[in-house]
Amino acid sequence: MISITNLILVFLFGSLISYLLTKANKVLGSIFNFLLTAYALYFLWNIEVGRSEKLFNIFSNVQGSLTVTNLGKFFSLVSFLVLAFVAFFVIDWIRFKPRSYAAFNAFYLLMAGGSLGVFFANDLITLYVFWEIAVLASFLIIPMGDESSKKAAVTYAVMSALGSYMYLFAAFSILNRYGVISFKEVSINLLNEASIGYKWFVILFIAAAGIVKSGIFPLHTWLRKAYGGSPDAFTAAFSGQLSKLGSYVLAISLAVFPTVKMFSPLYQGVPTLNYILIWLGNISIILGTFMAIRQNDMKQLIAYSSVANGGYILVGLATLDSIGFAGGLFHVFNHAIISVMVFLSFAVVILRTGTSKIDEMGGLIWRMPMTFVTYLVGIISLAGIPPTSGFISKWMIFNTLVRHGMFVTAAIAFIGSVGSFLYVFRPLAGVFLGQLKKKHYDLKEASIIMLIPMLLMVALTVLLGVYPKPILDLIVSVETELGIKPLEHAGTIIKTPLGSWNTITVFIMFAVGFIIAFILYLLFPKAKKVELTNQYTGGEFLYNYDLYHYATGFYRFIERLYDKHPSFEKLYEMIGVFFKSIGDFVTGLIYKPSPSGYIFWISIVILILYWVRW
Amino acid sequence: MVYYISFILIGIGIYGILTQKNLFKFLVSLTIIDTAINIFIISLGYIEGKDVPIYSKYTPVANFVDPLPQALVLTAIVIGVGTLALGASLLVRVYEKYETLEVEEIAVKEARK
Amino acid sequence: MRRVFALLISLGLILFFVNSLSILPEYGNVELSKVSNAYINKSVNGNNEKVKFGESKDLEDGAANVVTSIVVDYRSFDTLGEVTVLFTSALGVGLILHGFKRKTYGRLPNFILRVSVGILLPLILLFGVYVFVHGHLTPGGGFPGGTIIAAGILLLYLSNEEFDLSKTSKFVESYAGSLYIVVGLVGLAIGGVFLINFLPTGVVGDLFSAGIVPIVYILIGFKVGAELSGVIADLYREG
Amino acid sequence: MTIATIFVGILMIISAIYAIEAKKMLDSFISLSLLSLLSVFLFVIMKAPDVAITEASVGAGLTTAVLILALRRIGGDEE
Amino acid sequence: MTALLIAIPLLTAFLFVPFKEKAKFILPIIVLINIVLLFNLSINSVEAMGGWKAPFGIVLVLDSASFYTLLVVNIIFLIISLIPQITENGFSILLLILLASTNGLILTGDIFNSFVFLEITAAAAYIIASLKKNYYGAYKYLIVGSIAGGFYLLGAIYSYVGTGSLNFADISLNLNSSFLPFVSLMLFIGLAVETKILPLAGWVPDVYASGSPLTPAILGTGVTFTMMYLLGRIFITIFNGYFLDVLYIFGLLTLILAEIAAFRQEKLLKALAFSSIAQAGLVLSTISLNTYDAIKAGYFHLLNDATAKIILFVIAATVVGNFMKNKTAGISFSIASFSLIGFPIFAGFRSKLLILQSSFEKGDYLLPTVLLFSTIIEAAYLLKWNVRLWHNENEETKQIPWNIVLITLILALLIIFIGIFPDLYLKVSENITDGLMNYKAYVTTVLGGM
Repeated sequence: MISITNLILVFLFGSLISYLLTKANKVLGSIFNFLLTAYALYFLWNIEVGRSEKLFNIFSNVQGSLTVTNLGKFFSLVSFLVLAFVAFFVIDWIRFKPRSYAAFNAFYLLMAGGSLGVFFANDLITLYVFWEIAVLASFLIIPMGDESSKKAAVTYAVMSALGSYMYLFAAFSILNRYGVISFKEVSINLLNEASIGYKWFVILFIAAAGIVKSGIFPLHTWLRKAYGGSPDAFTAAFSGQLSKLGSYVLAISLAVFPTVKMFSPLYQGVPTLNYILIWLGNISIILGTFMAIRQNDMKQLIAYSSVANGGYILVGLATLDSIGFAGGLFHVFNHAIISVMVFLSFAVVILRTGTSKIDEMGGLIWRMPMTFVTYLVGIISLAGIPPTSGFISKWMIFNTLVRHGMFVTAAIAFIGSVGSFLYVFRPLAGVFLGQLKKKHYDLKEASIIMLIPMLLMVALTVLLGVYPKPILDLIVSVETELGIKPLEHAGTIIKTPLGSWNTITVFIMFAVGFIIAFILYLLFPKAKKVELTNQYTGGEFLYNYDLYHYATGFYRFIERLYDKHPSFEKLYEMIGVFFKSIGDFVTGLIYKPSPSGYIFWISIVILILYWVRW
Repeated sequence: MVYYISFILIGIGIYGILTQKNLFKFLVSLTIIDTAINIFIISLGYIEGKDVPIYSKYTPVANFVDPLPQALVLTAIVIGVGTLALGASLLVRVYEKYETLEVEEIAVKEARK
Repeated sequence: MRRVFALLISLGLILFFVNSLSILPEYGNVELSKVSNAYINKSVNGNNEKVKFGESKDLEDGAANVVTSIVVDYRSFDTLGEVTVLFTSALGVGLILHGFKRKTYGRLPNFILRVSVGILLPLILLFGVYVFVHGHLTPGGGFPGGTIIAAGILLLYLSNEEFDLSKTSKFVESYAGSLYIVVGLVGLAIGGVFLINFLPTGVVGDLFSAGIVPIVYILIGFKVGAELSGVIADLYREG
Repeated sequence: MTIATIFVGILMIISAIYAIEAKKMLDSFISLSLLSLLSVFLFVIMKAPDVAITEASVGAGLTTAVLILALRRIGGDEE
Repeated sequence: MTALLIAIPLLTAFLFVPFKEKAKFILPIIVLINIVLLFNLSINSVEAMGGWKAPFGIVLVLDSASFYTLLVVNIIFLIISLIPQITENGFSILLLILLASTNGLILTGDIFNSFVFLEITAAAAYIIASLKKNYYGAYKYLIVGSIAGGFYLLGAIYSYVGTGSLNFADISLNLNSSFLPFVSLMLFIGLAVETKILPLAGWVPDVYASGSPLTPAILGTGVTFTMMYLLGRIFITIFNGYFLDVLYIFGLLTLILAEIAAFRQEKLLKALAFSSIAQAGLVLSTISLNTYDAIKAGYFHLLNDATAKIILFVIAATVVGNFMKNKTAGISFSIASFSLIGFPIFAGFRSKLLILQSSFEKGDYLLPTVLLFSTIIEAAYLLKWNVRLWHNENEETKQIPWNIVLITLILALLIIFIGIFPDLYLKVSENITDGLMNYKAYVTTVLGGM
């Protein structure tokens, strides 16, 4: 067993090897990537908790170190599950990538190494260092996607910098105030801190990094463009793994720093600060859901859904209740594998059709049934329908909200859940169902290598939906470590004050229902298949099929809801324009066409300094 | 007294740079400021009733004004003329490039480029 | 409007300087600073006797002109820098104007000018040389001397369109400057200090006194003359 | 002496203003040269003959020469 | 012996006037000789020019601050001299003069002498600024530089009147306190133009963005470093912390305004020029906190900034088209810009950490806020340019010379090395700080226990 430090170093230097290997042979390099991430997954599964390693001197008197915690282990397992599966998918996918494939693989490993460090960092600044490595690596990958990704990458980096610098500011202020930065000592100091304002500042600023990364409400706008534009296979890792870094930091700021003990409760044991964060999560749920509904680009659609799911995670974590926190953590896992399923199936579709616009496709179920199955199970889990694992986590979150009497919040979460049916159905109907277009007649199903990770994920989500014990065990260990009352469960039965829940029963019920439906499907006469061109209106033949494609304006009936909706994207654009105009102003102030201007400034500076100062 | 002269001359030079639009005028103003500073420095070394700081038949023993500012001014004058020559040659080139010496016209041509 | 603002700003600056009068000594009542005192009495390195014209000898610095002794001996390093500024700007004028084409007038210079230059030029040059050779005794020195020589050469340029001295002036400039540093380096070799006055200083007031001061001033004179005439040549040069 | 100084000073200020405000460049340069010469006078008053000589040759002579040569190179005074 | 540092390049410059074109071959040799010579000098030595002792004559002071600054500046010159392609014919000789004058500026212990060297530096800078037919920019620089020089001269004279001497150590010991406001204000104006403090740094974008790689590569690194050293020498050692509050405010203003302006620029070189201004402001406000750690952090950042800026400017001015055809150069460029933004494992990260820590230690929360905010803006435009240069479809590309690629790559690797093992640069900045902060030792060294 090598040390974690060495593993991280292997990733960092492995990125160089990966670059050279991929340069020589695309497949070889990707296999290397997969082997490395798979080994890391194996390593993490076996890693013992409590192990600690010295890393480097940040300052002469401050030592950075790594420690394995249950929380970190849970998150890193989820991450590397995603990373390994995506890396396997990439083995075949990369063959179709015309340029900068070598750099893609190299940065992929760099990102993996960075996130490994994030999950095991024992102090604020070490975490920041690895965090920025991961951000940098992901920033470098994003612009390898389509045209819009160039701008998206910069937006992403700027937003991310905003969050991480707030984090850094808080970290330094802690270092300066207490002289320590390791999580344990900081939380002890924070417990004894007298100033409420300072505690607010610290928690909010540290959470800011997580809020940005997981796309929570005021800082979510980068997500649509970045997910929509980045390379297709990478989006899966981006949504499935990288945004979980954000959830990790949120978990740290809320649970590792014991917010419940630090602040007096406002309502039902939840402090005001957590309540605010819960509301941010709520807004994200609503916003993500409703904005997802009207997207025509399928990747951007699921990007908005990521915003909503980030909201669920935050709501779950912020309750700091035994079941709610467990639900949040479980949702981290669920959303990770859902992202992999959904985005990988999209990656296949885009690879084959060359577009990501929903209304340019249709009927792909006839050509790529396995991809369809992956997507279908993915969205079932996303919408939180049993027997998939997605149901369990959402149920746990709802349960907590109801139990705490947060009915508004619960209502919003329900609305979000219902809304998710609406949006996930759009790609389902527009891309996979309906009539196949002529230009797509000779499409092929994804290759075996691509299908393996997708189908394994499908199996995993159903399996864990029925038998969630392994994840629940991990979650219990995390909760024990953080001092939250651990979740009570017995393999397939989850106990809550509102009653218990047996996953096997539910599975059987659904299985029966499914069988009945299947029998009915067999019994009743089948629908007649028509070609897309086989339709006409008013006696005229259609020449522009796309216009009459039913995926065009799929939700036109609710489009009116969105008229003049306020958008933060517009706000941020306005801020950008504002900065540009300030830039113009400042440039005009400094840069003069004539030497007179410069002499003017010299005189003014003298006069101001002299008359103001003396 | 001489202080005021040099201060006013500095003021005039600054005023010239601030208001004039011809590139030559900047050099002229610069020279005025240089001269004014030189006068000011010399005046800081002047002592009433003392003599030129040179040992000679007329002043065999020391009864001199402060010689150091004079030495400094010697240096400053030469530096000033060096800068002026550089400025003049740059100005010739500017004229060749833009065919005008008016700052506004140059700015217009710069912007158009 | 612009003018009014400019006027206000200039007035403010003048006011700033006028305010500084409160800390400055009154005009004409300046005290000799300790440094100047030491320079005048030539007692930087310890010499308590009063300096007398034509009598004191073998002082630490032998120049009768105190300003010269400061410029070329006490603060000789400044002068080296000053020469370098001039050198740089001469070089710069050459570099900037390199390859510049000018429209020629094609007029012959004035007859009177041509004739009078022939008579005046030797006188001007002689005067220039006199000024820098006697720099340590009388007002003047390398800079004005060099400038006077340059003025003579300007006349030469004006009177003769074919005249070109740029090659020669480059060499003079180069070697006079180098020699200045070499003098300093010789000092370093002999006395262990850069630019030390290693020659005997003689009697105050003699032509052959003051050690390296006259030598340096002559070098400066040649250098300045060459540089300035180089500048003039560069600015004047046809085509 | 004071009166002479004031007189010279006023002349200098006038010539400085004229140097800045003159329409023709040549006038400006000549006025500048005059300013330099007047300052030479001040230097002499203030017992600084070295500076006076240098200013006379460098400031008054060379500066003007350089400026006029530059003016000549750009094709004379335009107006 | 110290004087040789100035005399040798100057002598070479004089000797090579008649054959300017050959000067570029001698330049690296001279710089190397200088560096070797530097290592043979003893630290904390004072050399009186012409044998005239401290308050009377001009002295060259070699303490730990000036030693390490000299080392840095000379190495910068060495780097520049190893890429002669960016120097146009005849300009090598100017680099020799610039080398002599920056060495003099660093070594000198006399305020008027520093004015003279300032003017030499400025004169050489005006000429270098006129490269690529940027005559108007150079002309504007000349006007503003001369006025600033005039104010510096006035400051020197005022301190002479207030002290009776021109020696730095003597001034710091004997300057009448009523003179302080005037002297510091005038010297500040003189130096602010050269150190690129904002309202007075309008010449920078014109000059740096002329398209010539040499101009920003040498003015933005070597000369800026020298000026920053001089600023520290004057305001920290000599005025002993007086006036630093003003510098602090100006530094912050410069930082934030210049970053905003850089964000707006349409041309890469202009953006980099503004970024250079902003970094100067950051360094200025950091060192004006006037604690040991802060000054150390400030000079450490200045070193990192210089390293990164050489790469950025040289590559930005030589590479046409996109980086895909010049991958190595592109990688160096990206590394340098990441270092400027302050991503971990790059050197800039270290300096930002140090700056943050030192300013928090001082109890100053404003500088970190402004720093982090401006870093966001900086990240925005630098990353935008990186993406644009890597991923555009521009076909018009030309190969750049191998030595530029090699040197920038070595510097880029150095950035990473410093990011991981910062001791090398830290030692330099610590020594500079030691020299600057130790005001008593400076005075006794120079005046010999007077």
